[in-house]
Amino acid sequence: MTVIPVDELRVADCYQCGKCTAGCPVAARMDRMPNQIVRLVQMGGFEAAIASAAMWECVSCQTCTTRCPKSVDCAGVMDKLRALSAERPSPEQARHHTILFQHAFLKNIRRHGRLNELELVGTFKAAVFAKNLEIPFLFKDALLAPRMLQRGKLKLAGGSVRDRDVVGRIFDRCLQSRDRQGAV
Amino acid sequence: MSEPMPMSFEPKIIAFVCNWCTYLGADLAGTNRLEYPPNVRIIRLPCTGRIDFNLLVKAFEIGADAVLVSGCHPGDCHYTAGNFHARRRWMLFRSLLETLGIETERIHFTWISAAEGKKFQQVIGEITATARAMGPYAAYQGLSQVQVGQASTPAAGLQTRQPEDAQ
Amino acid sequence: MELGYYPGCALHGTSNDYEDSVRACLDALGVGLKEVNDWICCGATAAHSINHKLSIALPARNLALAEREGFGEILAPCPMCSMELLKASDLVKSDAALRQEMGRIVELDFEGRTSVLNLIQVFQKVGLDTIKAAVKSPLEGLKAACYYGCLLTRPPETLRFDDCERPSSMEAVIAALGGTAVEWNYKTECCGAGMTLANTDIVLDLSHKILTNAAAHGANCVVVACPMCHVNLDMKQADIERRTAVRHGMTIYYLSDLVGRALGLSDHTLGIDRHFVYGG
Amino acid sequence: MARIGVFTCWCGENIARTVDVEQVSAALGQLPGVHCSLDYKYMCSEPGQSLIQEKIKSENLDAVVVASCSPHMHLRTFRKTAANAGVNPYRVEMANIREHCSWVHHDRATATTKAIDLIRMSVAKVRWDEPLEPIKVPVTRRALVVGGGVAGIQAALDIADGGYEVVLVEREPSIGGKMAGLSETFPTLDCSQCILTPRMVEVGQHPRIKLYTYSEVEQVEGYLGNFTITIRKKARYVDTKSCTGCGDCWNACPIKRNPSEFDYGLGMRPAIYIPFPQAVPARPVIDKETCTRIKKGKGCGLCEKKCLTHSIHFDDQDELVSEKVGAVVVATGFKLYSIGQQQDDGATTGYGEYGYGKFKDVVTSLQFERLLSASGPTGGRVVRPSDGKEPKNVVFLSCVGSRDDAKGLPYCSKICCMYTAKHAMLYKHKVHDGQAHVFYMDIRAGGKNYEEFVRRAIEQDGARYYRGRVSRIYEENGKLVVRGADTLAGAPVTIEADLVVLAAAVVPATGVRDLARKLNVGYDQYGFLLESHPKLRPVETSAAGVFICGACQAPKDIPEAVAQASAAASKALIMFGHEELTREPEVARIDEKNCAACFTCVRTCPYHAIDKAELLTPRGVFVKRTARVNPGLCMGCGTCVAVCPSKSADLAGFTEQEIYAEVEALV
Repeated sequence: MTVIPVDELRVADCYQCGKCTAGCPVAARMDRMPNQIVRLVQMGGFEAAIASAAMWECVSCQTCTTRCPKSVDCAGVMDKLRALSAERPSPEQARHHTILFQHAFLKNIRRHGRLNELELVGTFKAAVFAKNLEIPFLFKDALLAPRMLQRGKLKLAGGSVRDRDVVGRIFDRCLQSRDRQGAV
Repeated sequence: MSEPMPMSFEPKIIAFVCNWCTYLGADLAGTNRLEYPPNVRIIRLPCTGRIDFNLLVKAFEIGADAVLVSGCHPGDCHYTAGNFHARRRWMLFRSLLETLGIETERIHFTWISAAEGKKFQQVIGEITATARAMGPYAAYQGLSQVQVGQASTPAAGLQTRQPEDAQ
Repeated sequence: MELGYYPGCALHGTSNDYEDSVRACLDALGVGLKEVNDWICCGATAAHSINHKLSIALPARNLALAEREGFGEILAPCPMCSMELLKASDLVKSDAALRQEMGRIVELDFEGRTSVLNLIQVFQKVGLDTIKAAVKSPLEGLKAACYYGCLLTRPPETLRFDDCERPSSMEAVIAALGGTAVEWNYKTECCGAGMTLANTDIVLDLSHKILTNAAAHGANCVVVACPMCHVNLDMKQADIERRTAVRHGMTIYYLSDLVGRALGLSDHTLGIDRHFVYGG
Repeated sequence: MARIGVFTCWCGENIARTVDVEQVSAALGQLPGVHCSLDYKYMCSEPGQSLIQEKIKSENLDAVVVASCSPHMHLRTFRKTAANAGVNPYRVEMANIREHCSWVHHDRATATTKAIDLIRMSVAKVRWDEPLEPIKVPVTRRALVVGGGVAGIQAALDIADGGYEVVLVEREPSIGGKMAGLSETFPTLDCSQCILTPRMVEVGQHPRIKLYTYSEVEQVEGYLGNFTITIRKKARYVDTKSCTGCGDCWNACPIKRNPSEFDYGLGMRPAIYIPFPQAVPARPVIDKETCTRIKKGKGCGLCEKKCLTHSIHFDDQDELVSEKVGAVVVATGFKLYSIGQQQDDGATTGYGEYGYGKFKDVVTSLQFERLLSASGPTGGRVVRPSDGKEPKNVVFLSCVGSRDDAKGLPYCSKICCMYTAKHAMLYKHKVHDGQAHVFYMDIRAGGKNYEEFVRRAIEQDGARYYRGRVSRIYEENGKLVVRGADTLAGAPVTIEADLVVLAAAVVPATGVRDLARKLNVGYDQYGFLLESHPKLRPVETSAAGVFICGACQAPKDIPEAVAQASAAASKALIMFGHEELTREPEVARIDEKNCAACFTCVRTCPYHAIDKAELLTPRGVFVKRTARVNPGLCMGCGTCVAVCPSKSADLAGFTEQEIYAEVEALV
């Protein structure tokens, strides 16, 4: 059974008042409410929690954590769940835009040390297309790009770090515990 | 009286406890049948604030290997502040005891409430273990005899810890 | 006054207008910025979503670099960056073992001596009275809705900045510039932040609400101190219109834009003319 | 040489199973001074006790050691036993060979050895035990009651009706407390004032109650049975004796618009005012902060001109009066946690997200009581403070500040669930087409007819209960947008409300900590006063002769507060039932000839029981200065003994001699 370290998130203290759900800007879009996710984790129902798509809707705005009367780090729980599922992407989650984006993002900074946005957009859209064959999505921001270029807001070659290899090494050291380096 | 020296060393521990928290904590340990080493002898005082630290010196004189001072938790003192007075005086007293050559590591301070039978059990367990590890407190053993003008032989010192001695 | 400067990826990319604005107006205030040499990305949401250790290591590397260059304080105009930097700095300060581990991982030992400032804090350091005195053209007629979003104040125990429920530090700056700040309700609501590309619909809905509320309370512009907020509120207005059939036409300023303007700098210098919604 | 008897108890099998009691009593028989050493199955039983008494007589013993259970269990018992047989009860010691020995060890040999050690210690001590006599202190049969809320009123009336004088001190201009401001009371919905005001009038007219309103306890001296209380009568600027309460003055006052304390700022009052029509005493007071005449020292004075009885004196000053009492009842009550503002203790400001103090139509539960009350600023019409419109949707939030470690207090305020149900109900009764919404975490309705009452609010008056907290409240075009959650349905809930009522947490009244310090009464981290035993001594405190009742001890509803008040009163009455009081004689004493008069003990004594005094010859010639213990005040903690550099202080029952003997017994 999956176990994620949740002590420092104080999940055990949750008494289900629902203030996290009440304040969540995207709760309405979630298949399970934040308080329900915390409850699942509290009772060890990690599988069910990861199976939910709630964490992919979460915008990490920290409102839940900030207002929690028991100082439960609800946003932290969402992070943990994302991290966990990132380690073993199920087909559905692999197709999830957010995770595709985040992997593309990390790949990108791993390569350059800093973000190369144009390349990010490219890789990300390609990934989404490959996984989901969403043609419209592919061109969603296509209209945006030229206007960005014309405003000098897109650099075709992003600046990158001189000592670039160090970034790669940092990544390896952090991920070595995990066998999911492929993911990034 | 002429007992052979025992193989295993059993430390003698004297506990000065307050009547309202730690003594009741020890009672609770009893009611809950929480077993702990039999080395401790409890002296009941109204409050740890009552403890004159010469008492500790005395305890070592008569052959104690470790001493426990335990009262109510901060803020819970039956007499509002006695436990703090004890703590504060202990700070001043420590150095004095050290100059007296007393190994202050042999003196333990804790706070045990009337509800903490379990904690009492643990504390006594730990203190006994440390005392065993530290070995007999030769430096002060049998001093009392010396004062009453007797020869202080190691045996005399050790005998104070022999059960038969009582009879 | 000279400060260390951690621009972060956004300011070197899409939000280069923010960087120009920050540099220009701080220069005008006599605050020199020295870029942290060879800084790397802070990892943003992606890192702490996917690997906890990485989410500490990336900012830790930057803290180490800054410390090596002897910066006591660094400005991170992007709240995401400053939050990540602060979080990492708190962690390594409180946990020596972790600090050593991080030293090993990022190949640079450090104490965590460098403290991190956001843009508003820099203005506060300069002093609002000083700024007030330096104002050349007061911002009359400006009705600003100050928008803090999430990461300027949340999580409070990490940011330790302003009141996370009723923040007022930007309003104070606006007042110093002779403008007025409107009372409104979405100061600290989220705009969708990192979801800009991944989950565009969320962003459009949330940003739409924010712009609507600002307008409803009589604001003629929204002031931000965050590149992501700016992207979502400014760049996405066309998409919002396409999705909701509401045209907001709301100008979105960086706080530094307005300070710069009041100090008499041109829109071009401040990069304001590069905003998507630009009424001049 | 003492003649000691040692009595070892088997406690059935409890001791005998692990301790060889015969061996023990045999061993102790050997000790010098021990004239008889016996063991018996049950020492505490009737035959056991008479066995002790027989031996005391036959062996003519003058000291007794009982080796059995904890002294907390039976020391009293055996002291009585010995006393009845002519042994001074304070020459009885117990060795705890059950809780501290037979129950915690299994090896019979070691347990037996330890038992012997423990009893030897007691024998060594009892040898030195001095005969002691209980201390007798005279008692002033007169009580002070602090706080004139429903609890204070009840306590005062009970004691007075019991035949003793009562001094009732109330900080506000009138008695009545929080209850006087309530609309109707759960679960019966009888009108709060209708049931309280008659009691208030009784207090005002009672021949044995001396009422000090607009006054505070300044200083407390003395001890159990003999307190001297200094009371500060704050300048009222009105002579309550000559004043008839006609009202000409407050009608004349031009400074009309000051927020009324009684209406929690929802209503206005003049600078000279009575808090509410049924006030007791029905006499006005001048608020010196707002009265122009008092502020400037000249001008206005319209009230003075209008007053036919010349009862208004602008030069009035605070006055200190002193009262002697034997017992004190503290009934200082509660106040609400101040939402979104600094608390008394400087703690959390809490709940910026609810916009209290920013949005006029977000009110506290006590403010809502005033909106519901027939005597309230709106005459009982429920309206929005902002625009006077009738609210059609009212949202009630429970647990605002309660059960919230992060922003408020971890404890449950206990009364909110009930009064919130009442609010929802009363609102529905007044606004028939209105809808009440309640956000709650749990409904705590333990109490006679309480659960039924809550159900009525839901089933008959259609209050909508959502199980969840609210995250944020903000104003949007005249409505209050309430963002909450329904955790049972598993969905966020947004309600556009016209009025929001916050059930703020119950916290102790301002200044209670200072009062507690004056009285040597303990208090917890929140400022609630500490009872000396949560179950068996619920209204007594660590300070002898000081009793507590009502919400100053913990959040409480009216029935509980009243019951506790009567309990406190009865404790005072029990004291007054005696000519003099006896106290345990185990108190400190000073060897006054030896005392170096450094007065360290005076400074360290937690009960201020040691005074600086002068040692005089029988002829009254000054010999030297010395510390002197007041046995009436001393609680016997012994701190003075430990701090005394000249070893002049000692503690009866635990003397240096006795304790050292105990230790030395372990050689």
